[in-house]
Amino acid sequence: MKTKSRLSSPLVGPLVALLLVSLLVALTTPRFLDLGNLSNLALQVSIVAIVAIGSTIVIVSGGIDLSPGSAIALMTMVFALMVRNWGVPLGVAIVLVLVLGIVLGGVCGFLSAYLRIPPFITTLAALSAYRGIAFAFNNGSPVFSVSSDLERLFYGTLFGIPLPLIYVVVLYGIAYAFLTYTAPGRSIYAVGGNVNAARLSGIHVRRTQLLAFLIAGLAAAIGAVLMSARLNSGSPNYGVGMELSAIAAAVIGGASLNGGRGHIVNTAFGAMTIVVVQNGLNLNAVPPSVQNVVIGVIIVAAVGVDMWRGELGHGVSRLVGGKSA
Amino acid sequence: MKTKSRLSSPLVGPLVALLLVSLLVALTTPRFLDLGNLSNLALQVSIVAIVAIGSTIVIVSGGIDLSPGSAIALMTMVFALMVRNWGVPLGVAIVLVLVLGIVLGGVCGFLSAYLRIPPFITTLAALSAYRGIAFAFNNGSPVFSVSSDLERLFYGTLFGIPLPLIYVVVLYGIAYAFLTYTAPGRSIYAVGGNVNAARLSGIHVRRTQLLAFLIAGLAAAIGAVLMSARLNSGSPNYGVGMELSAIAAAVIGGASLNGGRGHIVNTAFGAMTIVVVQNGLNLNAVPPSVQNVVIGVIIVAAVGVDMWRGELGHGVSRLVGGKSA
Amino acid sequence: MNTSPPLWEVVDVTKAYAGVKVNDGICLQLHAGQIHALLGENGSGKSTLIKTLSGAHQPDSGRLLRHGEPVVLSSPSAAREFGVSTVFQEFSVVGALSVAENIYLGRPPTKGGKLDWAAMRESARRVLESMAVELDVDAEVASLPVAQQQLVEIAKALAADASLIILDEPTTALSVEEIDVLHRLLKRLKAERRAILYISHRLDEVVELVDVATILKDGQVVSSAAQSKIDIPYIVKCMVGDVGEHYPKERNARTEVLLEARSISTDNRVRDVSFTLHRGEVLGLGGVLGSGRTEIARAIFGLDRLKAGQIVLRGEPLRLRHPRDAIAAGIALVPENRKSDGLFFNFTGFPNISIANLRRLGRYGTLHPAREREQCRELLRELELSPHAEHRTVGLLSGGNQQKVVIGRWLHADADVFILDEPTQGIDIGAKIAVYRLINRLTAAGKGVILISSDYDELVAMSDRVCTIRHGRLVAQRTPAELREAGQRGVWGESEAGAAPVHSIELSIV
Amino acid sequence: ADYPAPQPLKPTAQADIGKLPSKSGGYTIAYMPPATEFNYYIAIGEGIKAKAAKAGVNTFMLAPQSGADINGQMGMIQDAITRKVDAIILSTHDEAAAAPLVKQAVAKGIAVVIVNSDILDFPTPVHAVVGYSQRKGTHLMGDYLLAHMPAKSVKIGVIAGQEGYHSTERVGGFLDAVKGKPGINIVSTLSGNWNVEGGNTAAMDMLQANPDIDVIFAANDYMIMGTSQAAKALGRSKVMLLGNDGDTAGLEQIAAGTVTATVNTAPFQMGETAFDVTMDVLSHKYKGGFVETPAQIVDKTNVLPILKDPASLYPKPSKAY
Ligand SMILES: Nc1ncnc2c1ncn2[C@@H]1O[C@H](COP(=O)(O)OP(=O)(O)OP(=O)(O)O)[C@@H](O)[C@H]1O
Ligand SMILES: Nc1ncnc2c1ncn2[C@@H]1O[C@H](COP(=O)(O)OP(=O)(O)OP(=O)(O)O)[C@@H](O)[C@H]1O
Ligand SMILES: [Mg+2]
Ligand SMILES: [Mg+2]
Repeated sequence: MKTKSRLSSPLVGPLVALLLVSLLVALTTPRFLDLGNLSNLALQVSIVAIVAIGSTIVIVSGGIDLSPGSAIALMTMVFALMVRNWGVPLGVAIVLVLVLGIVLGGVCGFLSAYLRIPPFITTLAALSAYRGIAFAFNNGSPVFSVSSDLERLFYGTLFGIPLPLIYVVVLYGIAYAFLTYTAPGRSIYAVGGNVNAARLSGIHVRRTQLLAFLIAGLAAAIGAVLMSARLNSGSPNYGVGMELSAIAAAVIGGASLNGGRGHIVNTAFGAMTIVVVQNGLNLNAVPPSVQNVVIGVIIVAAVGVDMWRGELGHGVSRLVGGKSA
Repeated sequence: MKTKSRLSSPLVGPLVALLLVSLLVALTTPRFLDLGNLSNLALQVSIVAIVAIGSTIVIVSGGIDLSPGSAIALMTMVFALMVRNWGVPLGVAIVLVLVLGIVLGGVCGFLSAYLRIPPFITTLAALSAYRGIAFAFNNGSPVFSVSSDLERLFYGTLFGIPLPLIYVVVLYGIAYAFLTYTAPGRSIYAVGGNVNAARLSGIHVRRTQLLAFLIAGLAAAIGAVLMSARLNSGSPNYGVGMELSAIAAAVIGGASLNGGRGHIVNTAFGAMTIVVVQNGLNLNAVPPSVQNVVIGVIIVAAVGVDMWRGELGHGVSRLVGGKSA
Repeated sequence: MNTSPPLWEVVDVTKAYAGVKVNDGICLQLHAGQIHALLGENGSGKSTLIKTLSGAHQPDSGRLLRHGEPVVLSSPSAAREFGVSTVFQEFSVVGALSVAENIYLGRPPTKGGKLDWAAMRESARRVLESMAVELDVDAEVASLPVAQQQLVEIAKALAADASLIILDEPTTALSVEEIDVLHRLLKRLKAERRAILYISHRLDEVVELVDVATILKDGQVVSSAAQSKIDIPYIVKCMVGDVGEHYPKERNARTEVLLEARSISTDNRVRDVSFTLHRGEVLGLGGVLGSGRTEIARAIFGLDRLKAGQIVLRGEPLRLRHPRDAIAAGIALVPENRKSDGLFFNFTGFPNISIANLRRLGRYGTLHPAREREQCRELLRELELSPHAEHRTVGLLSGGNQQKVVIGRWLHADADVFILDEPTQGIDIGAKIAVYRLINRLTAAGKGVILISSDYDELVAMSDRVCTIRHGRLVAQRTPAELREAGQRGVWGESEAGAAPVHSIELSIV
Repeated sequence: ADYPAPQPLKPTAQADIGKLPSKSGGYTIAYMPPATEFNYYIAIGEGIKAKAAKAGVNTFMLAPQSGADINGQMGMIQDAITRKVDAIILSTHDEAAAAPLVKQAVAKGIAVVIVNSDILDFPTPVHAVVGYSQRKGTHLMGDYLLAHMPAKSVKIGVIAGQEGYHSTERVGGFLDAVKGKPGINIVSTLSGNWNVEGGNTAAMDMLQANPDIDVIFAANDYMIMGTSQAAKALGRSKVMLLGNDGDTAGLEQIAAGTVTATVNTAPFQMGETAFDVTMDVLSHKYKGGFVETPAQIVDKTNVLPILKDPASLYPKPSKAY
């Protein structure tokens, strides 16, 4: 029955949460449902939603990633400098940033998987170090007005659909296919579920753990490119707190911090829930202080509901798994 | 041999790390060993070291606490307002803050222990919410020049020994006694080591988990009082990132994020290691960007060394026992 | 029979999980000075009843009487107050703590409000002595092999000095020697007029130990203490109906050598071990706890690197750097610790089966769910696996079905050499026989089986040859016949010295 | 010295310059802003560096990365005192917090000059204060709006920083000027957390909620730049965008016409002035007091001359003007 709630119809919970929140906001502000505001929402959710793909995959693999926020800051800086100051063509620069992202993720992955330093630690260190490096460029000053072509990457539309929305749909499609229809994807669930059993089943445990971080790095890189495009600039201050929003999205989406459980599509719903709440609060000009409180409550509530739904099904495996957070 | 490394002489690793780092700094800056600088160090380490007592106990109990930074901000605000604007006598105000701390910790503890929402989530929410509440006071402006008596709490000395140093020693003494010589203290290790086993052994699991958070709240409150005293003010901006430094201190001190393992005294060494590094970098006027990188590297290195020391003992048993982190 | 009023009485207790009644109106009486067996297939509700009796959870309905007085066991500590102590099937030890602390977990001795470490370690030592167990009370439990952890779990229950002692499968990981010691201990406790409730799937040990037996089926009592005859055929009949031969051994050994170990040694206790495994043969490994059988399995499966010697498969020398290499060569390991090393509790049955051979599910690392379903359904039929395996996470399957899933994994991976480490540990007689038939199917298909078992009868009955392992050395190889002559007691121990020289059997087989 | 005559500080706030050790040359000066995350403080630092280089004085910057890390800054001040520098040019978000350490420094014979501040009553005596008035600056911006009203009646959105002194002062100054004046309607106030990202998000939502907004005032240039991105994205290029600081990038956007105007508080020059004052303090030439540095409204009409003089700008403009 856990299976039911996890695999066959696992999408219900978080989707319901999202709809409830949206309904609430729609009632308080008619403007919420304006086409304008909806595409505005799409723009706002896109970056965190994409970063959250990585966070989810790392969480499912049994790890945690605190680094994407800082990694994004670093990458927007490098990206902006490449394009504006070092005369690297936009296309090439994008490719290089994606590579950089994979490298940054790889560092955490290597330390966690091969040197067996807990991911919480390696990525905590990266959280500090990557932002430090970001500040070392252009001695800490943001790089503005990078290139107008760049902006189009974010603000452009296709058949009237905002590009970021398209990116999100495509990337989630790919992530879903990867996790569901490929061996490495399955391995990520296996390693997150039971490292020992995975090793004894011949799975490349370390390689799989590393892979999860490489993907997270790539996702962060895409997020960085979009961030630069959105603000047409790079800055060592970008992405502060992004890691926590991304993790929150995954967890609101029902991913288990014990690893092995989580449905990527729900992460998208989780991200939307967060953004809808923020948007609703902004539309009503609620002061940021109150916003923080509300966000906090929402996170707990969403997870609480999911836990509660889970209880029945989880009982056993909790017991045998012997792991309970 | 694992037993040895864990029970008989667990203090070696982190202490060695601390001494190595100190030696390094001493070589680069003769001034490091000035009496002035040493008491300066004592002042600097005191707050994070005290907060880290709470973080360690929560980690040992199998949880994690991301809230102390924000909780401290909130408490310094309330504290400063009580003393300066609401005319509450200093002594009373201190007691009230300690109570507030216990309440703030209790909220996270209750949600985690009794509603079974993962501590990572509840305290992540608190991280957001508590700071929000802090900003709601005095419409977000810091409260300055609270009281000159207050300052003395931090800058005063006893027989020439800086007071904060005395607080640290006393509090760690209490924490050590609690964890080693009381039933609740041992229960915290048991619950962190294996929830189900603890439950079946008649330990009040949820009460114990709650207790850990209450203690963490109290520790944060003491930290808040000292912070207010040090800065003779309260501000919603205080304590940003404190939770991570405190966790880092615990982990550098060898506490296992899987719970059940960790020696409180080592947490003090962990905290000192961090502060000594920062101090050394400041004395050499190393730019902040580089500092962040160095901090990151230190964290990984310290944990890496500890891991590596463990391996010898763990490796085999882990797989035979079929248990691996 | 015992006429004095019962110490404890379970009256009409019912407990349901997610609507499924796993205890349904259960009644039984526990008398002081009596060893009471609670028997039943996997999933028949034994542990659930135990948890009720130990205050681990509350029954949905029904009552517990102590000396005829109704009592409520609101928590494990409450149960302890009433003099109940339990050896849990899922151990209740904390790996991160020392042996001594585990034995007094939840009720450490104190002096003036202060924990008395010295006293704790001293009394812990005494308890272990009484069990004739040699263990460093300061050792971290996580660093001990499963069997010793189980001994700690038992010591923990005995230390409580309770009037009712419940043991839920206390011997799964133990071998003859430890079991004997345990039984002698239990008989002494019985003489001290304590009540003992004993659960085990090892019927041979049960019949020799217990006075009365209550047998469950699907959560209901099918044979009360009064009715139950204490003999294996009766018990089996009640549990699973007619099963015929308990050890349906087929001899399929061929002459062709499949696997050969040539004086292999590892850093993990294996010393200069040599043997050959023929196609269709079951090679049993016998020995006391920690004799190094599991370690030999680890070496052959590539988990421990070889320090010396060579492993030869189908005439080809193997280089094993990682389990992967062994799997690729067609070697399979069914680990002794199913829960921590075998199963993925986040998966349903099918992904658990296919995980070791994802290549079969599609080319270029892709997976075709349809293909997976079809392949696994076929295995499901072949293994007589519960149909629930398709949709339920394996945590909800019975022990027997869980074991079948793990074995099925290696059938799916089409392995040639099967290392079965304690394959029937904790599974019911019906499931055991199913596993034996599976072994026969394997050997009939010309596969080789290395069987590690602490169940002496099983080992002797199902093996074609039995190697005696002692301190990581292979000290003797004999046929089951020869072993039976040697008799059971201390058969693996130092006692009986000169065993038949290794080569003689080689000839006898060929 | 080429800076305006100092106004006296409150007696309680003026440290005795005569008490400083007299030492000729070989000075080490620590510049200690509250954070490196704000370009503004880097610019001040560059001003100091430029002059120091000419004067052959050794300076270094010590600051936490985040403006929120008050505790970190205090630790650094402590370390600077330990290091026995000759002078500290200090800017802090939290005077009271710094007070005890400033007292220590002064007692140890270290010259303390407060920069980017206009408070005449620092909680403990200091040797000099250099800066401009937050309120006055944005008040000018209010007046500018009244003088350049795009319509008879305008709807105004305000993007504040995170609650706190700077936000209150700057927004306050702007509101003082415009509140109650004819045709002024403040329709929305949101926080942009001082950075481009936050300004962008806030502006997006603000423009969604109030499609008819004519003017947006942001409490710093980063947030107004984020706003200009949002306005552009939503095709609202006619919205009048008002910032504060005089950040180079902000000035360039004014030149490009994507931002209307800002309060140029010339951080680079402020740094130069702070250095001159500090040197005069060290050489006992300074009589004490507060030196007010200029704050001036810059829009399309007067931005070019500033951009044409990159020597006194930090960071340098992205292209030559
Ligand atoms: N927790 C652990 N305890 C002891 N040894 C371990 C542990 N984890 C890994 N190892 C050892 O490290 C080696 C690699 O194990 P693992 O299967 O995790 O790596 P892998 O994923 O196969 O490596 P790769 O992916 O690079 O091929 C094995 O020899 C294994 O014994
Ligand atoms: N916490 C739980 N939630 C849901 N179902 C459970 C739970 N615990 C046990 N069950 C189910 O209840 C039934 C009885 O389980 P129980 O452990 O009592 O059987 P058992 O007789 O002890 O079996 P075994 O001999 O394998 O130990 C099984 O079908 C099991 O799957
Ligand atoms: Mg059971
Ligand atoms: Mg074994």
